[in-house]
Parts: sequence; structure tokens; C-alpha cells
Amino acid sequence: MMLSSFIFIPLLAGLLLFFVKQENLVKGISLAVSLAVLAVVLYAISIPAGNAPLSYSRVWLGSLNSNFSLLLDGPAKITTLLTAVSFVLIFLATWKNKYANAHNYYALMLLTMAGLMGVFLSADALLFYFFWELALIPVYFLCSQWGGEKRIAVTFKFFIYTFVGSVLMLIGIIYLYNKTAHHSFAWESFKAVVLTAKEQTYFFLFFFLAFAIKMPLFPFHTWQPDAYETAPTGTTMVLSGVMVKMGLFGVIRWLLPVFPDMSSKMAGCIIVFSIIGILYASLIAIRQDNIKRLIAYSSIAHIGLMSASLFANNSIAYEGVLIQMFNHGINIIGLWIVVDIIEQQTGIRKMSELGGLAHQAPSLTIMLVIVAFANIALPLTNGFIGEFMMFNGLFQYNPWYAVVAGISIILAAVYTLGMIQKVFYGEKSATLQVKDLVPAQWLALACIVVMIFAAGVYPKPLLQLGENALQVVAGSISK
Amino acid sequence: MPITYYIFLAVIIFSIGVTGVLTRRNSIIVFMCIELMLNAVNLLLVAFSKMHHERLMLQDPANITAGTEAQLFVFFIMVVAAAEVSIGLAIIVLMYRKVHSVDINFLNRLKN
Amino acid sequence: MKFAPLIPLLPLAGFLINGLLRNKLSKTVTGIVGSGVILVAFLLSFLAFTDVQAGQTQVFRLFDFISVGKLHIPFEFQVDQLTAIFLLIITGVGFLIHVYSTAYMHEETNAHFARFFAYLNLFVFSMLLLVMGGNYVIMFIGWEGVGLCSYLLIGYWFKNTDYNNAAKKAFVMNRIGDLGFLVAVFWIIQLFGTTSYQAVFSQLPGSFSATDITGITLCLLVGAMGKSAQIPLYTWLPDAMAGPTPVSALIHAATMVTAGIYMIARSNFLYVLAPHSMQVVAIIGLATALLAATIALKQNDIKKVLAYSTVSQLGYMFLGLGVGAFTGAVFHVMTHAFFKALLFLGAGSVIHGMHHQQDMRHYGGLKKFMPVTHFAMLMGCLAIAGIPPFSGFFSKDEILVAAFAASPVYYVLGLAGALMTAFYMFRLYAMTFLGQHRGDAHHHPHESPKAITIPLIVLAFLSVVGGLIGIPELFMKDGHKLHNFLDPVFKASQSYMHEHVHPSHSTEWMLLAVSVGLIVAVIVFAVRKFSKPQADTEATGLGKVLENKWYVDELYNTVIVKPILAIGDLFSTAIEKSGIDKLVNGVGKGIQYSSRQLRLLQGGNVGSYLLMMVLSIMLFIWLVFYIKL
Amino acid sequence: MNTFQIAFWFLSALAVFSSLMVITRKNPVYSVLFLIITFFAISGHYILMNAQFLAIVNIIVYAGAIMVLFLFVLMLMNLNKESEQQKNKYLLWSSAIAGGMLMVLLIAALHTSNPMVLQQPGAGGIGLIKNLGTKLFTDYVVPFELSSILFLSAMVGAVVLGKKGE
Amino acid sequence: MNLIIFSGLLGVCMMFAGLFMHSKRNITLLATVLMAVLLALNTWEILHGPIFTVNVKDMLAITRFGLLINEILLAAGLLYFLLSGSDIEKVGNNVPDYYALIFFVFAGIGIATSYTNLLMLFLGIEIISIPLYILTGSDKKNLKSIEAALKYFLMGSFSTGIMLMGIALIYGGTGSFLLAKFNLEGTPISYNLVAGFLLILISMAFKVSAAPFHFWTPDVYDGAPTVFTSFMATIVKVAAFVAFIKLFEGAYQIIQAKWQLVIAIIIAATLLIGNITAVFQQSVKRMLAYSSIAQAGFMLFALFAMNNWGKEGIVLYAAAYCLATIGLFAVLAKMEDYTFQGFNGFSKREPMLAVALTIFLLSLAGIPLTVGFFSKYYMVTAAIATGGKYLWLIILAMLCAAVSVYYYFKVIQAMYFKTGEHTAALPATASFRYTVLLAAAFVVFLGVLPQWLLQFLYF
Repeated sequence: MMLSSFIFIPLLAGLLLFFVKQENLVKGISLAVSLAVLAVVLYAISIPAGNAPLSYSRVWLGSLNSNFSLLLDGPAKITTLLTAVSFVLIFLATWKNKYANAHNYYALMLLTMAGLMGVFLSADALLFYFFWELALIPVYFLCSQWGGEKRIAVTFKFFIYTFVGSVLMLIGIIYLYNKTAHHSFAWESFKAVVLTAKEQTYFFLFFFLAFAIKMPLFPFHTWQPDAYETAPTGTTMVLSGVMVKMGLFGVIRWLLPVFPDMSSKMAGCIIVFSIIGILYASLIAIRQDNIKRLIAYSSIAHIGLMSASLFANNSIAYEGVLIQMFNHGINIIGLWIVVDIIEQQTGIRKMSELGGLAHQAPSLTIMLVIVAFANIALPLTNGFIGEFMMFNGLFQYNPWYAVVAGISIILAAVYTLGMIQKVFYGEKSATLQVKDLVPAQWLALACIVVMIFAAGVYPKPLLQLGENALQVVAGSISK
Repeated sequence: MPITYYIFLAVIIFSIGVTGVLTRRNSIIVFMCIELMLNAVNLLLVAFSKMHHERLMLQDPANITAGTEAQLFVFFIMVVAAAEVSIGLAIIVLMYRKVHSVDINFLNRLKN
Repeated sequence: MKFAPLIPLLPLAGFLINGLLRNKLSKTVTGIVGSGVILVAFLLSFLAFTDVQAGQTQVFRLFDFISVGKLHIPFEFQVDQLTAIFLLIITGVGFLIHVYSTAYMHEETNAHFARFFAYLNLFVFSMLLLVMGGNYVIMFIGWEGVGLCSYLLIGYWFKNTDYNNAAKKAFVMNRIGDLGFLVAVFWIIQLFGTTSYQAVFSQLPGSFSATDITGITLCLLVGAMGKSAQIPLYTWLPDAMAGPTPVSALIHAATMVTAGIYMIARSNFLYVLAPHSMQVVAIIGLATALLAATIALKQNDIKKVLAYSTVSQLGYMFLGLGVGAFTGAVFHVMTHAFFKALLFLGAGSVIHGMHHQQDMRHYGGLKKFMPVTHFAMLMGCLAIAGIPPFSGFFSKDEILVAAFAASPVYYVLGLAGALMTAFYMFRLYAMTFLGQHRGDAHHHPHESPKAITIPLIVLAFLSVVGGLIGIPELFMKDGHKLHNFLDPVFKASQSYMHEHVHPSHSTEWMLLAVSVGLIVAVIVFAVRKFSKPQADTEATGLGKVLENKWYVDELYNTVIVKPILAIGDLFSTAIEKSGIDKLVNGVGKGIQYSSRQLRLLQGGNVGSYLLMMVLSIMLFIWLVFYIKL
Repeated sequence: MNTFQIAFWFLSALAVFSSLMVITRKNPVYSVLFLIITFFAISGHYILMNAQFLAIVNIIVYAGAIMVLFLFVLMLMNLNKESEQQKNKYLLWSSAIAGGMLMVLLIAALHTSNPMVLQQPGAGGIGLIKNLGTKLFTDYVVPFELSSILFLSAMVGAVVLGKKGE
Repeated sequence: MNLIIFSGLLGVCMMFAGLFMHSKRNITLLATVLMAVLLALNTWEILHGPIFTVNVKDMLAITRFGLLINEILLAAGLLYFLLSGSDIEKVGNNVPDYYALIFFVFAGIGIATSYTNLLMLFLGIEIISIPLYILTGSDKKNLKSIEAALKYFLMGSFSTGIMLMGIALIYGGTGSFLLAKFNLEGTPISYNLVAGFLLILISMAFKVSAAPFHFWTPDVYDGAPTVFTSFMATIVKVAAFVAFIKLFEGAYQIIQAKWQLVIAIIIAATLLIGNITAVFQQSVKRMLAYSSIAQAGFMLFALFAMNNWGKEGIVLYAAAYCLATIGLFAVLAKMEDYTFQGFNGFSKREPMLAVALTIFLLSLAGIPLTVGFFSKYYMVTAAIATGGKYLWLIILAMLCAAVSVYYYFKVIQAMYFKTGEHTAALPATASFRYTVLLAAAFVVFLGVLPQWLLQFLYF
């Protein structure tokens, strides 16, 4: 019951918000709801589950054998925690932002949250697909309604692109369902399904394509920079911080355990593509002048590393991905918050037109520098832990992959430092007027900074969250 | 006569009807060609009726109504054709009243 | 000893206090906090040192840092002989630099002043983490930490784009090295299953393949190259002069650049098992020493000369490491810390006195304006040139002798480097302090305040006597105290060294005589030549090449930076926009195009509709009757 | 060749010929008349196959009522001239060929379908009104009644479409 | 059976109502009430059996499936009257006659969902078709309407000819018109039978507007008065589908391998043509016409698979498609501009309707949480359950579903993200808005619990 409250609290609150017209009340409710969810999530993940993870199941579609079943295992713990934390941060950081029809905006945000929670919790393939799409629909409206220029076309491309991936996944889900022993959508029976080699190839690819587009993995990434650039920043935070994790999570929950043989067979190919993507995105990021696109490409590079590590077929990389999912989410939200503050005040997102903001906004600068360094995995920040483990795992899979992928840490330094330099350093600009952080923003960024260091210095609690999952996947890898 | 002859005959007339539908532009003639097609079908049905009647009579001489269902079907086809004709001609007349033409290609606003 | 974990925490505390309260604290408080924590750390280090001297080494396991499956990386500190030496150097020299900074940076506003001290403290913290770490991962944390701090400090004056670029360059080049280090760490994890020094070294020599060990050591070397500014990753160090002078002193003397030496010395056991790597270390060291020395010959910026001299001296240390003289290398680190800190701080004093003029061509005759600085600098120059009994003599001599033992070629080239060192250092000395003053008449140079001169005097003293802890056998039996002290660290590996034939005492005497004689000759020549004002002529030929640092920066720019940017452009325009994205959009466009074409089927003509229907019927009849399935 | 066969061939030839005429005559009135001839020929076939009732109905309903209706409309519209525009030549020929091909295909598909040979007329009374009527009002009463709905709607339709005064 | 008898009778009632009632409003009201009565009668039949026992003599067989479909279609019809009644009034003067014709169509639907004899199929299809020809041409002032009627009529009669040829050939092959007699396992398959089935298949494909026999659909749907397009595109089409499925239900196994290929080709062509052509349309009405072709492609999966999934899928599809399309057309009929631009800024004009329309469009696109998702889901499941041989077809179908998102979402984009010239509210009553919203809510309800509807198949 507690698990379903992860979904239903934001869902019901979101529906309610459509009818609340006062802007401040709406904001307050959203923040309160996200805090409430965070509280519930924290409580749920702190329950020592013993060997059996927390779960909940109820018959949904009897004749289809599809249940409303939720499961809070390691990956789910991390991703739900990320979701809950992210939304609190987002609501906090964008407290001052003005939106036309704010109630609709916040309602859709909460619906997105519900969808995301559902994706991360479902242990039933049909339910998973349901939420998979449901998370997308509010985002479509958010981006199309409150986004920047060309928002309609860009969002549409994003939507159709991901939709194509997910319909293919649907075919896969139905096919597997048909192959299960008792026609069931349950995760357990999916894991037990026996397929021929040819079927495995097809349906592995179907599932993978859906996840790869969502992540996004090179070369399916082209929707992403545009979408990040045009979406309203609050939504961009959701997209980049949490939503891209849907793809990774999908791989963790539905691809690796269900297609263990195929996963190791295709691993080489996928890792190569991931690594190409890492370098490719990093190199493009170096040449970006638009700060939002820069962050978008940096995200592609980071996600590429995570996807490569997921297939590296060892527990260190896997665990690294889990905690990096959380850390990357936090860090990139931090980056977006800063970008949003700058854009809200100056209306500029071209780095060449910015500069010298450090004089006017020292706190902002410091926060950004910390977040940026966490983003390029400086030790003692959270980014390091995950990347260290992922590179380590990748190295064990194939040293050359780790070395080539490792070039990205150099390139990441280049573009991140370039960004800091162009935006914050240099002579004080006469035309740009930037005020330093307001309390809500300060609080959000401070939370992020604290999390960055906490997870960077003492990552054990986070690592333990994922440990449970480790056994699950380790079991399926050896299957 | 072998039944195939009747089949051929019906198919020939049917095809002539189809050809007429395809080649003519006068909607009344097109409609007449459709009637021709229906008559070909009727002919075929009657032939099959006869065929099955004879086949079944060989098995069971008492079954004198064997095969009549096809003839009744023909009867119904005629009924329906009559109804169809009344509507069809009404539509054609309607069109003629508006545009003074019965050319099927004359009205061509709905496309693409 | 039990307070040892506090040593890095103190600077961290200083960093936090200065950093978080930067708007509230006065400069005095900031200075006291900033220097005070280092002083306390130095005292604690000294206590630890005495404990170590008494033979007590210890590993502090604080908590589990990363612990997954079979991999356990604890957050641990290890204090042994090598660490103790480095602790003393870092906190000792670091403290002097902090004191010096209180005066040097006094013109900054409160907040920036505090920021500066916060960075300095963080720098020391990172370096302490680096040398105290009980495993490679902790070392890596410090390793990257110093990179970060160098970035922050070099770009301290963030208004200036050139400074920012220098800072970025430093960080990026360090990152290249860091990648090597990181790969080495992964390799170590794969090979040994752990990263703790004790656990790793206790498995050696073992039956590991030479490839693995060579690979690990080479990767570590890449890391060391980045941090210790060796060819090909040395170009950031001269540019790092963009930072305030105390920062240069800190980077060049006490921290950061010595990290590479520390790391290789720490991994000595691995290196001795990989003779090829050793050779590479030696060759790179030698090449760096020579290259940097040649460049230093023609530089006019006082800090640039010192910077290249640092690179050159680091090359010596690498040479020492490469030929197996680990003690010698560490020894040179120590003496170098003294005299290079001295030289930089002295140069800072000069710059301070000369109102931020750094070009030596505008100096001259400062001897009479700044006597203390002059004296200290002279000591420093003598020490770095290797005149006995100054400290540099002993350490450099030890390395050269070891190099001779490995190969006379190393020795000859090393000696050539040493001669150049003497030459450019005394060129610097002469141009700065001797002759006539060439600067503006109305900007009178002045001696620096006490907070600057006292550290200079202390360092001058250390530069003079610092070498005495390592007197070679030649002069005194058991005179090499440092060797004895460090012996436990290197003992295990020494037995696996390829024994070089140790030169006989007579050879050693001869070598000494030759080197000292030549150096003195060079010094005399340099002093004579550069005391007089130089004709301001355009350099030509080799001179121009040297003045432009062998055009290495330009080479890197053309061969690496520009192609990468070009590839980035290519990717973002050709492949991203008109490649992949066009393909994706092309699908959409294709559908729209086919939509436009397909709707032409719907011509609005009943006749053609019927015709198409009939044709379709025929198709299906044909399909059903004439296609066998 | 007996009379039955002679009648068969004659009627078949007549039917095919006149139906060809239907689709080739420019003047729609001729087409109608040839169609009526075709109906007569077909009715002749019905008689050959003992379907006397249908033969009569065919003539009364089709030739008598329906075709007169057609003729009436044609006359009403004054379309008895050769006013019909020709189709595009290519379309015309392709249509004709398509029709021919359809015939060939169907014949080819069905030429071996059934070896059954029909007997001479007179055997059995399936075409008698009595038999048909019995069957129609017992087994086929449901469709018979339901066809009234069809007529009702046709009637309503004629009103809806034909009524003036909009 | 109740449906067939009473819809005929009620049709006659409507005919005569015109004599006594002169207020169009009242006529609509009467028709709505009568439709509700019809719905109640069908419900009664589901629960308690028919009111009259008629000896149908192998002509009809009332099945639960048929009754459920009737029930859905009647409910859709009621919704249609409620939403579009006021627009029916505007088509012309013969309002009672239009209603009468619609009731007659329902009689045809009753036949089409329960026939067991090809004669009844033929009659049913004709009873459905002939009123539709009339309704299509009922806007006599409008040349488009007449053109549509002519086209529909000519092509419809042509396809009737094809169907009759097919029936004749089948009769030649089997000697019977009974569906039950077709499944002659073990006996050699006669060519007559094959050709006959093929021809019937083609004519039924025509009726459900499957490509390449779909050509009439866009033109007729576009030209007919919008209210009647709504009726034709939804209720009638579903009925035709059910008739189609019933036809092949018994006869299918005989020649399954070949049939599957033929139907697969038809499905592929239908999906491609429907979806792709819809992309470039400028008029929402015409887009919906193509979309109805596209949806037909999905419904054909039921025929392709011919298993229980497909049947359940058709039930859901009937509900999904009718609700959404009737709702869309009802709003469309009140719009002054049928192009996509006409919907610009619609969310400002009619926020409630915009939400409902969005839900309808999402349902048509097959997005989860709407019944449209489950209807597509069941179809795909049905197809997959036949084995992996036609995976390409399923992939194609799903990709086409993605294409369909393109044109459905264009309406959503126009409604929400663009600003339009028209700002006044639609000429619609509050009850209209609430009814549409209720229908949308029902779409969502079925989208969460499709079982609620499907359970009626099996109790």
C-alpha cells in the first residue's frame, strides 16, 4: 500500500491541481506533495527488508493475468529516491518562476512524477508499459505549452521518436507474454521465459531500441539537445535528471534479467556504440556555444558511459551505474537550476554573450563550480564514485574500452571548464544584470551541494541501496 | 450442358458488366452495367440451383425442393435490385437537377 | 602518531572556515586561520615524523569508501617514512608560503583574500591526502584535488582570460595524466584485487606477467607526467605562472609537481619489476631536463625562467627514479622544495618590490634596493646550481652518480643540463640584482615587509644546510641519514633491482671535480655576461626557437587542439545536423512526401477508383490461385 | 446437338452479344434496349433450367419495371442523344483490358471447378411457384419480412431525395 | 432479435412522427428516447432473452458476442443522438426521415451481427447500405453531398455485385448458403468456394474500407453531412466488421495459410495508405476519414488472427473507436472551420471540450490509459498469438500507429499550443459539453479497466 502511495499521492494531487487557480497555493501544494512523497520514499527505503524487497500486488486485469504489482528492489529504491528528491529540488528552485496557467503546469509536473514512479516500481510488464507512456504524455504537454521557440515541432519529434521505440517494446512485451508459461506479465515469469535464439535477437532489439531512444544512446540521441533546449527548465530537469533514467532502468529491470544470453552477446556492440556516443557527444559539447545544448550533450556522454557499463557484465560497473543514476540526476538538476537562474534574469543562453557573472553572483558561481566539478567526476564528489566504479567495471570487461571511454573525462573537463570560464569569469559585464541566489534557489542548490559531498565522501548508504539488486542481476547473469 | 459452361457464360456476362462499369461515364449506363453483373450472378445461381437439385435428387428423390434456396436468393436479389434502382435513380436525378449532367466525372470536388 | 589523521583535516577545516565565512572575516583573522592550521599540521607532522623515526609506521583505516562485491576500498591513511618526509616538506614549506602570502596578497579585498587562503588550504589538504592515502584511490583523490586547486589558484584572478586559459590548460593536462593514473588503478585492481599499498606490494614480486606490471607502471608514469610536468605534458607548468606568486611557489616547491615523484617512489616495487618502464622514466626525465633547461636559457620573464627550471629539475628527479636512485629523487624533491620555494618567493619579493614587473630586462641592480631578497636569492641560485656544500649539490650529485652507474650517456647529458641550470640561474641572478637598474626611474624598488623576508631567510637557511642530511659515503661514512631513514620503504625492492656497477670512489671524485669545475666556470661566465645590459636584438636561429619554447605550444595547438575542435565542429555540423538528425527528420519528411504522393491516388474519379479496385481483385485472384504457398 | 443445346448456344450468344452492345452503344437508349434483350436471353436460360417462375419474374420485374424506369429517367433527362463524353483513351483501353483480364482470370480459376453436367429440362419441379412459395413462406419468411425494411428505407429515401422545396 | 424487430418498428414510428410533430427539437427528443428504449430492449435481451420468440430457421443466431456488439453500438447510437441530434436537425427538412433511416440501419446492424446465412448477410448489408446512400446525399443543397452519394452508390452497388458473385460461387461449391456448412474439413476444397470466398472477402473489405478497396471512404466521408459521416464511420463500420468476422469465423480454417497472406497484404496496404495519406490532410474531417481507414487496418487483425483475442479486441475496438470518433465528429460538426487551423486556440474557447477531444485523440492514437490502447493491444496480441510468422506485419502496424500519432497530435497541438482567430464558444449546450466529457471519462475508465466491458462476453 505504501508503494502505491508513491504513485497515487502525486497522481491525485496532480488531478486536483487542475482545479486550483491560485498560483501560490498551487506551488505550495506541489512542494508539499513532493515533500510528502519524499518522506514516504525515505521511510520505505529505510525499512530493512531482509531478503525480500518490499512489494505490493493486486489483481488488475484478471483475464490478462496482469497485476498491479509493484516492487521496491535496489534499482527501484535508487530511482524512486531520485524522483522524489528531484521534484522537491525542482519545485524549490523554480519557486520564483512565473508560468502562465501555473496550475496546469504544476498539475502536469505531478502527473509526470506519478508516471515516473510507476515506471520505476512496476513489476508487471503491462503496467510498466502503461506508466512508460504515461510519464511521457504530461511531458509532451509541458514542453509544448511552456517551452521555448520551435517548441511544438521539437517536442513532437521527441514524442514520436520515443513513441516509436515504445511501440516496438510493446510488441516485445506481448510476444513474451505469449511465450510465458501461464500467460502472465509478471516480471518473474518474464524472467523465466524461454525463447529461441532468433526470437531473442528480435525482441532484445525491440526492448533495447525503446530504452536506447529514451536514454538516449548514440545514434538515437538527436531529439535530446533540441528537447532540452526548448523545454521549460523545470521540465528539462525532469527530462534530464529523471526521465533519461527510465531507459537505463528499463535495461536493468527488463532487459538484462529477461534476455541474459542476448545481453552478453550484444554487449560488445552496445558498448562500442555507447563509447562512440560518449566521445561524439563530448566533442560536440566542446563546440557548443549554447549552454543548454552543452549540458544536453554532456548528459548524452554521461548516459553513454552508464549504458556501456550496464552491459559490461560485472557487478562493480552495475553498481556504479545504479548510484551514478542517482548522482547524475542530482548533478544535472543542479546545473539546470543555475542555467535557469541565469536565463530567467538575462534571457541569454549563449555563452559567448555571457561572462563575468562571478562578480555579481559569487554564491551562484560557487554552487555552479561545485556542481560542475561533480559532473566531471572530481573525487570526493558524488560523480566520482559512480564513474570510478563504472570505468573500473568497463576495464574489467575490456581495458581498451575503458581507456577510450576514459578520454571523455578529459573532454568533459575541457567543456565544463570552458563553460565556467565563459559564463562566470572574465571582466564584469556592464549590460548583464544578475542578482545572486534568492533563498529558495539557495536552499535547492545547497541541498544539491550537500548531497554531492555526502555521496562523494561517504557513498556507503547509497551503495547499500543498490546492493540488493546486485544479487538479482548477478543471478540472472549467471542463468 | 456441363455446369462449367454456365459458369463461363455467367463470368463472361459479369465481366462485360464490369468492363462497362469501367469504361462508361454516363452514370445511368454504369448503373445498368451493374444490373448486368447482377443478372450474370442470377444466371449462375439458377444454374447452380439446378445442379445441386439434380445432385441431391440422385441421393434422395423425395427431396423435391432441393436447390430451391438459390432460386429464392435470386428472388431476393431482384427485390434488392429494385430497391437499389429506386434510390440510385433518385440520386442520379438529384444530381441532374443540380448540374444538368449525369457524367460520373463531372462532380469531382472530393479528392486527395 | 594517533593524531596523524588530523593532519589533512586541519587544512580542510581552514578551507571551510575561510571559504564559508569569507565575507565575514577580516584579513588578519583569515591569515591567522589559514597559516595557523598549516602550522599545527606541521607540528603534528613533526610528531608523526619523530614516531616514524622511532620505527613506528601505521595505517589508519577510517571508513569504507567504496565497497562492492569483492572490491573494498577503505578510506585509509598510511604514515611511513616516505610519507613523513613529504608531510614535513608540504606542511613546512607550505606554512612559510602561507605566511608569505599574508603580506603578498594584502592588496586583495577581504572576500578574495579569504578565498585565496581557502584555496591554499584546500591545496595543502589535497596534497596531504595524496601523500597520506593508504591506497591508490585515496592518492587519486588527492591527485585530482591538487589539480582542482591548481585550477582554482592559477585562475584566481578570474577577470583575466589568459589566466583562466592557463588554469584550464593546467587542469586539462593534468586530467590527461589522471586518466593514465586511473587506468593504472583499474589495472591494479584487476591484477591484485586491492589498491592498498601494503596489500599490493606484499603480493610482489609474485608471478605476474611482465606485460601487466609494465603496463601498470607506464600508466602510472602517464599520471606522473601530467602532474610532474614531464614531456609531453609539461606545457601547463610554465603557463601556471599566471597565478599569484605564492601559488607558483606552492605548486612548484611543496606540492603538486612532486606528486609524480612521490607516486613513483611509492610504487618503487612495481617499477623495479618493470625495467623497461624504468628506462622510459629515465629517458623522459632526462629529455625533460634538457628541453626545459634549453628553454630557460632564453626566457626573460623571471617566473618563466624559474618555471622551466622546475621542469628541468623534475626531469632530474625522474632521471633519478629511472635509474633506481629513489632516495636520491626524494632527496632532490626535498632540497628542491627548499630552494625552489626560496627562489619563487624571492622572485615574488622582487616582483612585489618592482610593482608587478616580471620582465628581467627591466630589472638590474636590485642588490642595493633589496638586500635581504638578494642574499636569499643568491643562496637559492647557488643551491640549485649545485655548488657544494649547498643542498642542491648533494641531491643532484647523488642522481648524477646513479645515472653514471646506469649509463655514462645519462651522466653526460645530465651534466649538460646541470650546466645550463647554472647558466640560466645566474643569468637570472645577474640580470636581476647586478648591474645598473633598468626600470622606471620614478618607481623605486623597495624591500619587502617582514612577512615576506622572514620566510625567505628561513628557506635560505634550509637551502644551505638542507643537503647535509644526505652526505654521500664519499665524504662521510653513514652520512646519508635520509637514505637510512627511507630504507624501509625501498629496501624490499632494491634486491630486485638490476645491479648497476657502482662507480668506484675515485671515479666519483673525478665526476665531482669535473661537474663542480664546469659549473663554476659557467657561473662566472654567466655573471659576467649578464651583469651588463644586453643589446635588445631580435633573436635569430636557435635563439628564437628557444625563446619560443621550441614551438611546442604551437605544435600541440596544431596537432591536437585544432584537430579536436575541428572534429567537434565536424560532428556537430556534418554528422549531427546534416547526418543523423537529417536522417531522423528524413524519415518524417519521407512520410510526408509519400503522403503527398499517395493522396494523388485519390483522384476523385469514380472510374479510376473502380479500375483500381478491379485491378486489385485481379491481383488477389492471381495471388490465391497461382501462387503456391 | 439437340434442341436443348441449340437453345443454350443461341441464348448464350444472344446474351453475350447484347450485353456487349449494352456497353458499347453511345446512345443510352440503345443500351437500355439491348439490356432488355439480354434479360430476355437470360430468362430463356432460366426456362431451360426449369426455373419458370424466375424467368417470368425476371421479365416482369427487370425488363418490365426496372428497365422502364431507366428508360423513363433517360427520357426525362433527355439523354437519348449521343452526348456522353469519351473517357481518356488510355484509361478506356486499360479499363477494357482489365475487364477482359478479369474474365480470363475467373474462367481460368474456375474451369476445372466442377465436372457436373446439367440434365435436360423437365426433370424435377424446383422452379414451380408452389415449391418456391412454400419454401419462401416457411424457411425464408424471416428474410422475406425483413426485406420490407429495405423497401421502407428505399421509400423513405425516394422521398428524402426526391422531395423538392428546400 | 429485439433489436431487429424493434428498430424496424421504431423506424416506422419515426416516419410517422413526422406527420404529427413539427418541432425538430421534439423529433430529436423522441428519437433519442426511442434509441434509449432500443438500448433497454437489447439490454433486456442480454439479461433475459428476446421478447418474441421467432422461428428464424437457420437464418439468424443470436450470440452473446453479437448482443454485446449490438449493445455497444446502441449505446454509441444513443451517444450519437445526444451529441449530434441538434446537427441532424440542421441537415435538411426531413428530420424524422433521417431518424427513421438510422433506425432502419440499426435493423440491418442487428442482422449483420447475427446472421448465419449468406442471404441474411446480403440483406443486412443492403439494409445498412441503402439508407446510408440516402443519408449521404441528404444535404441536397450541397454538391459535395450529392457527389458523395453518387460515388458511394455506384461503388457500393458494384461491390454488391462482387459480393453476389462470390455468394453464387460459394453456393456452387457447397450447395448451401449456411455459414455452418462451409467448414467441410476433409473434403477437397472446390475452386468455386475459394473464388467465392475471395470475392466476398473483397466486397466486405470494401464495406469496411480496407485498402485497396477504400477509395470511396475519404470522398464519401468528406462529402456527406458531418453528422452522418460520424454515424457511417463508427457504428456502421463496426457492424460491417462484425459481419466480416462472422463470415470467416466458421470458414476460415479451410484455407487459412492463403487467407492470412491475403489479409496480411490487405492489412498492410490499409495501414500504410490510411496512415500515410492522413499525414498530409488539411481538413480534420478528411483526416478522420483516412484515420478511419487506418483504424480499420488495426481491426482487420481480428480477422487475420481469428481467435478469441481478436473477438475481444473487436469489442473493445468498437467501444474505443465509436466513443472517440463520435465525440470528435460531434464537436467537428459544430465548428465553422474544418481545417486544422480551425482548431487553433480551441482550448481557450472550449476548455472542457478540448480536454475531452484530447482524450479521444489519445485514444485513437492508442496511448495507454485510454481504451484505444487496449483495443490496439488486443489486436496485436491476437496477431502475435497466431505465431511469429507475420511479425513484420505487426511491426508495420505499430510503426503506423506511431505515424498516426503525428496527425492526431496535430489537432492537439492546434487546440492547445496555437492561437486562433475564432474566440467565441461553440454553439453548444452545457449538456452537450458534459456528455462529451462523460464519454471521455468513459474512454479513460475503459482504458484502466477494459475487463469491465469484456466480462459481458462471458457470464
